[in-house]
Amino acid sequence: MDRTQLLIGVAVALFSLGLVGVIVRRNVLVMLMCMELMLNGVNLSLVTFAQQTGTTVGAVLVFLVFVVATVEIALAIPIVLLLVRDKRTLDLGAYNDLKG
Amino acid sequence: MNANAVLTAMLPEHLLLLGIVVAIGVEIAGQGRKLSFAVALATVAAASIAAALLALDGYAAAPFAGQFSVTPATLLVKAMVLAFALPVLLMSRDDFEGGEFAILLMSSLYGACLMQSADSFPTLFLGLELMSLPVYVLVLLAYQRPQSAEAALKYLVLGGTATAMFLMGASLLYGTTGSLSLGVFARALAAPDSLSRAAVVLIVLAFFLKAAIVPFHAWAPDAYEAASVPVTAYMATVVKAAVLLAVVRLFGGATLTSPLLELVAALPLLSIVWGNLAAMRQPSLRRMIAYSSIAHAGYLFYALLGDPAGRLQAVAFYLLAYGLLNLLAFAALPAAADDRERDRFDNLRGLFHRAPFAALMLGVAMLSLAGIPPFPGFVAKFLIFRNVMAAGHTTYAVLGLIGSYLGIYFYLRVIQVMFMSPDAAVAGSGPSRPVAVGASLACLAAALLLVVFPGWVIARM
Amino acid sequence: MLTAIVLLPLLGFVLNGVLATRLGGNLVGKRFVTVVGCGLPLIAFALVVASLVELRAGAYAPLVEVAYRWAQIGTSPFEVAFYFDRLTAVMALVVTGVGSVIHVYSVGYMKDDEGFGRFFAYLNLFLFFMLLLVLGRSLLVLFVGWEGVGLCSYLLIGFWFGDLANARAGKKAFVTNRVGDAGFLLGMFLLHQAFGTLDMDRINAAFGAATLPAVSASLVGLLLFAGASAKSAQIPLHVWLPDAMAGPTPVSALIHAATMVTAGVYLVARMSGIYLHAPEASAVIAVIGVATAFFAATVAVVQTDIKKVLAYSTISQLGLMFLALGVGAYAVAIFHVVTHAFFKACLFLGAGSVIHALGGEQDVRRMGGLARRIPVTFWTFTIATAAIAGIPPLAGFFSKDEILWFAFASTRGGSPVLWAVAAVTALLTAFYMFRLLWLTFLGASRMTPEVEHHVHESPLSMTGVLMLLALLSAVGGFIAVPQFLEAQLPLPALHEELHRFETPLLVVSVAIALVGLAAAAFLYGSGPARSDALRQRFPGLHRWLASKYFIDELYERAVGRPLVWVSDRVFLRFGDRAVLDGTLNGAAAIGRGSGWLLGRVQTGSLHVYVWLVLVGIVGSLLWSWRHV
Amino acid sequence: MSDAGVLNLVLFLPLLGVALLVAVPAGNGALVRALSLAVMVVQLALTAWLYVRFDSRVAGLQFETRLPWIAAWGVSYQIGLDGYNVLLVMLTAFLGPLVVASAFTAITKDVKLFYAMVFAVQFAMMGTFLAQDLFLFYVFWEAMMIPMFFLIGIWGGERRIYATIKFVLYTAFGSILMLAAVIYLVWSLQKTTGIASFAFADLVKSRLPLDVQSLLLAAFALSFAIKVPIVPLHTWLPDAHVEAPTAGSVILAGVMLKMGTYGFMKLGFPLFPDATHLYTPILMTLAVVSIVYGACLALVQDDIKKIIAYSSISHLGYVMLGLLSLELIGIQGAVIQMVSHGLVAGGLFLMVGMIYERCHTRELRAYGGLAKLLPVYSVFFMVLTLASVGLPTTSGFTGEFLVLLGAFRAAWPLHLAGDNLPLALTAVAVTGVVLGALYMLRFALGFLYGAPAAPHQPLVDLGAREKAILGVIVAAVFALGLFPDGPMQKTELAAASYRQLVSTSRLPGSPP
Repeated sequence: MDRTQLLIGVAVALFSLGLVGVIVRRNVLVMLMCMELMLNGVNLSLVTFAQQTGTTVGAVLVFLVFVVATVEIALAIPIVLLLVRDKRTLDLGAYNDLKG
Repeated sequence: MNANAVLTAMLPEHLLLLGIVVAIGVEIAGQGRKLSFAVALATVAAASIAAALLALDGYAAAPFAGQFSVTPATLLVKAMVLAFALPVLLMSRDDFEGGEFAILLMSSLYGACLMQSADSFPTLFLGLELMSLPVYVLVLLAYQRPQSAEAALKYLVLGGTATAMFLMGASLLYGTTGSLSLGVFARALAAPDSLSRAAVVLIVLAFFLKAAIVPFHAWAPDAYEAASVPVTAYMATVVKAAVLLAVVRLFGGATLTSPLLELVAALPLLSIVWGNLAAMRQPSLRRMIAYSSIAHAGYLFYALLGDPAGRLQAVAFYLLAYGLLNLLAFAALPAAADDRERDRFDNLRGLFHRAPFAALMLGVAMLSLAGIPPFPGFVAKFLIFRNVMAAGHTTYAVLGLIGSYLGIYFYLRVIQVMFMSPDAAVAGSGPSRPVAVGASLACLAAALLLVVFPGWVIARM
Repeated sequence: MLTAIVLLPLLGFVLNGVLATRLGGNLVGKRFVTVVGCGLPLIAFALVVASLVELRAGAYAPLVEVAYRWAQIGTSPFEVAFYFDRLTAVMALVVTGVGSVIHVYSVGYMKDDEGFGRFFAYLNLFLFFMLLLVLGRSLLVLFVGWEGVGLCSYLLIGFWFGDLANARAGKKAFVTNRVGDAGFLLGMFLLHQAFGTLDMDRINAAFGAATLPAVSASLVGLLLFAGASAKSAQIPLHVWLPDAMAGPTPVSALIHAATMVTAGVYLVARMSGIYLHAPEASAVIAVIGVATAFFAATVAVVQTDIKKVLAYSTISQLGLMFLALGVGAYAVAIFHVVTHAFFKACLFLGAGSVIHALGGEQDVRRMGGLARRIPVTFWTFTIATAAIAGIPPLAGFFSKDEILWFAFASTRGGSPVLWAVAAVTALLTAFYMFRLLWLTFLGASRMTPEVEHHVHESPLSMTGVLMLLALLSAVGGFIAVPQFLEAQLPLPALHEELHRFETPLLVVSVAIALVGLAAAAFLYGSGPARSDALRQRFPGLHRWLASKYFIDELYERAVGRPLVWVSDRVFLRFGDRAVLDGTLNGAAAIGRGSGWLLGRVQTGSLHVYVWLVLVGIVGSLLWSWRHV
Repeated sequence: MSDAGVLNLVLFLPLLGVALLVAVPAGNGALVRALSLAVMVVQLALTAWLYVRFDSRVAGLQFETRLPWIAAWGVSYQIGLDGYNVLLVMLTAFLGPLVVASAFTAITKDVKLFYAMVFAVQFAMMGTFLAQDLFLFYVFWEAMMIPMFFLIGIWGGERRIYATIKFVLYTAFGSILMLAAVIYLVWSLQKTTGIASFAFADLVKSRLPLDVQSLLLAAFALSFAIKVPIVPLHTWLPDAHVEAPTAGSVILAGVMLKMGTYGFMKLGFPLFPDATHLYTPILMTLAVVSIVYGACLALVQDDIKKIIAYSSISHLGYVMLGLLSLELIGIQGAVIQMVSHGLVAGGLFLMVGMIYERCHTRELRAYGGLAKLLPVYSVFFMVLTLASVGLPTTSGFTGEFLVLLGAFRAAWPLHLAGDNLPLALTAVAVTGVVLGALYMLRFALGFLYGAPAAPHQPLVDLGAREKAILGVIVAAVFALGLFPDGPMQKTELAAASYRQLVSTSRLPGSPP
């Protein structure tokens, strides 16, 4: 099992971990971190492939991903603040006024 | 690449950018919403017209080879998407104080336009995010309601997941082909190896999520309900249109084959049924429209089953009919003191006697969304299922039609509420909204055009 | 001219129907109604006579007159054409003649009725349809008249619809006739299928042709007879006629004695071309005829309602006519139609006069001793009774005797058995008619005082008619109808070896009449004692007869109730509501239920949403790797 | 103006009427009513003019208009008169003014919307009959549903919501499968022959294997059978009729039910002849079952509207029987029976509406002796009842007689050839004549006769307007009963072509 496959394995693992984390964790902030984790998995795979195929475009995409990830968090935090102000908790389970 | 091409090819985008800058300036100058609203309106109109003119001019160019290119078709599509934004702006006039709505809307539109011209995954990704991120905020903008934050969060988390899936798929494709141009996707469709299969699936599912296909639909009802009416209209029309058109561009000339074929047939079919059934018991128009939009997303993805030649035409025409009538419905929705109560069916009871015009408009919209002739929704549905059947997928077509039958009831229920139920005790309807009414009339006029000259419109797509 | 004959009564109907009823706001008075209502039928009668003269002038070549083309479909035309030959002439004369005089009678009988105009409108309408029936060239036209007279009978039976029973009787008559008509229709279809035409002369000719048509004559004959038996109240479709007596008495005389009920006889005689080649059908007709005759006669013996007695006697006489038809003596049947029209009309109108005199009383047990009070009615009634009983030389004697003779000796299915039953029937006829005479007019009065006080002879317009009809009943037998019709409806050949019985049988039938008379005289001549004794002697038999063999009850139990039960319980409650609507509502419920279920999935918890996403991803990936 | 132009005008006049109504200031009911009546009368006049000009010796379309609509698929706006639709168009136009006039006093709520909806449904029905292009036909066919949904749902009785939803969902289910069939049919036509067209004239050129024909016919037949309706697809009808306002019932019974049989005659059977032969035994059985079943159910109803509703099921069974007989007489009879039922059932519903306006109940038990209370009303009622019973000289007789005669003429040779089913079915159908008399006279008995009884006495007898409405209908009933030749000449060629189309096989490889 060579390095590439290993790295890809790690990347996929990170991605899956993030996804599962989003599901299992009840704390909003942790959940947001898990989202970032998914993106990081993506980044890892991108750089790996870039390095393997010897092209740069993948690496370029990585930077875009950084930006987007940052923006997402930048958006997420105020939203969470609003929610916490309203619900007085970080527990996701409490945020279910909308249903049906 | 020459500057001239960059200027003309990206003219709509440039105009939007200009508008954004001006609007921000106006905000800084504290000139209040009136002006920024006017700016946004002018900008979007200008951009739309520009795109349309270029399209009719038959303009085609690729200023950034392999990243961004325009053809008459894409320009026309942009014109349509931008045009959808106009009624949204018009109806927003009475709902938002600040100019931030206009700015966010325009930046989101920028993303939507970018997607239509993307030739590579990075560009597509940029467009996708540029479009989505402002929408999260737009949802949040209905801040007179605590729920909007919750909805924004749900939308954001799931949207983020979609982004991650999309990127993962892209990176896997990149790994297998060493390229990030859109063309590789179409080629990967036929590839037998598990890695490219996974890549393709992840990308498709990401778009499923953005378009709210079961089981990736769960964000839609909450987001649609908690957002304020114009934003809901925006999500239901512009966002959906941009995503679907991007998908068509992504699939390009590739014909679907098993196992992806079943995937693209089964999940949309599921969401047709699911959406239509779940919509039956919804208490408010926005939430019902959310489920109906889930079902409509199903019809739209069905178009991918058809042969590549007709896809864009089918999807574009369907979106035109669907978008126009959705906007018509939202624009006609009478105002009320409380945004939350505004579209609850309890308050719409006997609407015909309070606001006959609004009731009739909503009625037309509902019948068209139900796909009942002579309204445009019917021709659109006919076009899609005709293509599906022509591609030989008779069974899927029949199943889809039966699924669409399930949808008739809840649209009629709205009419029943407005026309046939005892009047609701509503404390004086809100202020009259000439602008929104104008918007709805414009949509109606366009819809009538579709009814009388469907052939003419189809021929131009 | 034929068209005019038919249209005149229609004109009368329209005039009276519009001007003299609430429809037109009662514009005109009784005088106008009388003039129009009686005048037009009389003109029609005159025209019939004129046509007869014309017919004779033309050496009895049938007159044909095409009114218009009803329809032309492909190669098969449907024309409304009129046809006038000897048979038509006889029938038309009876219809317009007897019809007219009954119109005249009605003027007096109905003069105090609020529905005076309506009544004459209906009567004229009836004449119109009856003439259509008689003059029609094609079975289609005949059928139009056929159903039309049924309608008029329906309307006139229920004329006094204030009492629901009358309306019910009308409905019963109409529906029963419809049953027969169903058979009639099938017969017509079969004929049209075989010959492509419904013109009766053509059909008869086709059957007369050297090569017999493919269609089975017996089948057609039986199907047509189904219609005839309903119209002429033969077993098993006789049930409507007794109830039909609910109508005004002139109606009973005109429709339910003289004309409409004989339409069946006319039909069979008219289609004799078919029956000549349908021995089986003829046999059936003969048997049903004689059976009906006997059955009705037995029932008539114990009836106490003066009109019911006459009704059953009518059924019985019609039975005899069908017996004649069955044995191929068509001309004789028609002969009996004519004489029967005379004396039965006279009897009914006489009964009407009695009822009129007694202010509506119809039960013979509350009559008696009327002879001196209303002599004209009495004498005319007596003559008619004698006529029907077959006392020579009155009308009934000739026609009935000929029927008996042919039933005995005809080579077309005549047999001593038929004769015997018919003879017994004749005996019963004589008996119950004289019984009726005694109970009504002779013996001591059993009337309540106030009724007795009001008894009065009817006006001249009624008694005049009675006398005219009595005269006809007396001498009608000398009208040589069979000889007149011979050329068209030849009498059947006779068994040579039976010729010697002709005179003995003649004597026997005279004797029968006298025996009947004697028996009636013996039982009812001196008070009710003997008859009551007889009734106590055979209570079961009496009950059996009095309740008409329980046939109405049988039909009610066997057909009426089951039909309603099945329609209500099986079709409506089970089929429509339970199964069909049940399925629909069930499906709707499932739809709503699943909608609710899907709503439950949307718990509002982000975890669940992401779960869905995960499931979607994993599932899709697995699916996509299926063929790898 | 050319005749074709007049025909277009006839079709679009109702829309014009809607436009006019919108212009009328709200609350001016009188003007709305007058205007609506005027428009309908004009439409009738124009239709009558075309009816007279219609040349019965010309086979095929007359006064045709054909414009490309969705050129890409070969969809065109094509309308015209032919033997198939001429009588039904005439019937539709004829009932229009009567429907409008009948609602003058009955409808007081949302008057403008009401007449707009009546116009809309009139437009859709006209279009359905006139359309000569399958796409156009389907558009009108479906569109018809919507105004009816409003008519029942807004101005209906207590259970109107249930009834109207049931009506729409029921009919829509049929249509959705029909839509699938339409798409498939046209596509396969294009694939096999290269003709991209929805025109009826082109569709009959299609060559389809038997199994495909069967499926397509099944889809079409379901949709049509629901509209007819044929047992067991009829349960929407009683509810719809009972809950609908008078005008709605009249439109429904008068014209809309004919859509189904017309569809069978114009499309269903001619498009798929081989499948038709395959299905004939089943369809014929169902038709006869409808005759008897409807009659039996009419026999036990207490709601006077339901009696007429179920009688409609019975009467339309005759139409199906006639169409399936493939015997010229039977087909002609079926056409006449369609028109006749339109007149008679329409008239009866109008009369029920009139009595309902006076007494506000439809319970048969509540009435009695109306012949005393409302003599004029009773006369009209009796005439229509007898027409429904099929008494000679009325239109009902013409229809039933010819249908049964045709069915028998078709069945007898088969019987001789050993196939007894058609003959047996015809015989059973003939018993419908008896049942018809039974239930209608039971109705009349309880309604007109007996001791006078009615809620809301004293009753006023018919006024001039009502007399005029009924007088016209009765006149038409007798005209069709006594002089059916004229109308039948106009349909003769169509009937012949229908028979010819259905009796020629159209499997792949069969000669064009």
